[in-house]
Amino acid sequence: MKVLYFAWLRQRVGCDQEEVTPPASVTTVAALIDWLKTRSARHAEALKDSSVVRVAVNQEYARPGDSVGPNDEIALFPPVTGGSA
Amino acid sequence: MKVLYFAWLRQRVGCDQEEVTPPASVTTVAALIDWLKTRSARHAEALKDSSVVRVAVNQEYARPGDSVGPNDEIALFPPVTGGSA
Amino acid sequence: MIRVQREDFDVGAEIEALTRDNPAIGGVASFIGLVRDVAGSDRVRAMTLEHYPGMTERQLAAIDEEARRRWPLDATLIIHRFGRLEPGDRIVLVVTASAHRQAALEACAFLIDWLKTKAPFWKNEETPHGARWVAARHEDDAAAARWQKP
Amino acid sequence: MIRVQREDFDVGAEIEALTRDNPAIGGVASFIGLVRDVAGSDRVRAMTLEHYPGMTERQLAAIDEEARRRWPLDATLIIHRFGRLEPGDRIVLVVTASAHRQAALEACAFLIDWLKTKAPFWKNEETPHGARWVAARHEDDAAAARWQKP
Repeated sequence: MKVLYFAWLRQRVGCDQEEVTPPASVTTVAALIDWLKTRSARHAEALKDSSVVRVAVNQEYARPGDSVGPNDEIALFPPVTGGSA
Repeated sequence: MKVLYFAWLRQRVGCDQEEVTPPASVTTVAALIDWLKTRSARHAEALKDSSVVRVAVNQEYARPGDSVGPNDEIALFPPVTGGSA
Repeated sequence: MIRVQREDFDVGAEIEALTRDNPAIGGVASFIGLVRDVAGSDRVRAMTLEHYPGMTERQLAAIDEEARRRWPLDATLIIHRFGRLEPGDRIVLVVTASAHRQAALEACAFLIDWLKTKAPFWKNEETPHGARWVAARHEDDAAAARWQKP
Repeated sequence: MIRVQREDFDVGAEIEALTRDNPAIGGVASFIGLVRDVAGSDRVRAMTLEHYPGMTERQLAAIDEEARRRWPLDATLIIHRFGRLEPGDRIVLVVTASAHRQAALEACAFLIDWLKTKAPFWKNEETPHGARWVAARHEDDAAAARWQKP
């Protein structure tokens, strides 16, 4: 499973993307985030406030209960701020 | 008093503008239009439906009860249709 | 800024000139009106825009002033052409610039709705059935009325 | 049409290319977002726009499709830049063209509101206090929510 990080989440975790293999019990977005927090102190810190973490599964917005699988591209990022003033 | 006509009012009356001297009793927009109708059959025909006649006095929109005087520039025209689709 | 002219205008250059050297501007909304080749079920070969010189500038300036009263705008531009125009030709340009996008977008819609019911222009269309004056539409009054204050 | 690019764009040329040879178009609305030189009380020297390649294009295409479902549009264009930009630089261009002005104006406002809350871009500002990530604003969610169907 590929996990991508953007903006300050990328900076806090300290990496752009990583290939991970969570245990088989990790089948949802929420479970994946909880598992990612156990990978390092930086992960735990970056992901501690889930209200500012947005998730995309295969480039579509996803919710905590949505499922994730071994071949998915998961992206974690803060609320978007494109466009103009 | 100068009276200007625009669009189909100009075509129906048959003139762009005319210098007129209505009697002293003509002091309002409504009275002026009634008086203009007596000038010719073309005037009467052009001005017969007041719901499609708009009036400006000195280049500002005016209403039937607004006053008119000898030095005013009066314009009569149909509802405007500028801008875009 | 207000311009009433026979000549065409360059949209990119006008917007650029209006916003250049003002880095407080965050959003620029614009609207361009074009001559369509149909009106109802009829082909339109061309149209001629008649206007009331003097009153046109005065009304456009008043509409512009009203927009600037209602929204915090850094710059505005209204250009309206007159004379004979063919399908695809530009008729009107409205540009509004503000620190924030919402003000720019709303003021632009306001200006185009209002000039349509206030600016003394009249369109005469050339169709296969001859020339005819375009009638004002009730929807345009309704669109302008949205902006009336209660 | 959707474009995500580092390069600047030419507003006049883009609008011209989008509307040329379609005389059914009566109104073209556009919106340009520019980098401002202030954010709150701080000067902004520059900003860098990070994005999620692939998802960005996908989200912009979905927003564009939604606008075309809601309004009768003849043409649409969204260009969003990424990379480092300075005050006065163009960030985003939205253009909508329709037979009627109301559809063009509404769809343009819809697109800019929605891409602000849906397109995966993040702004990092360079201020005298250092670099910082721009926080999402509640007003933007509210602006986008206006377009939610009941």
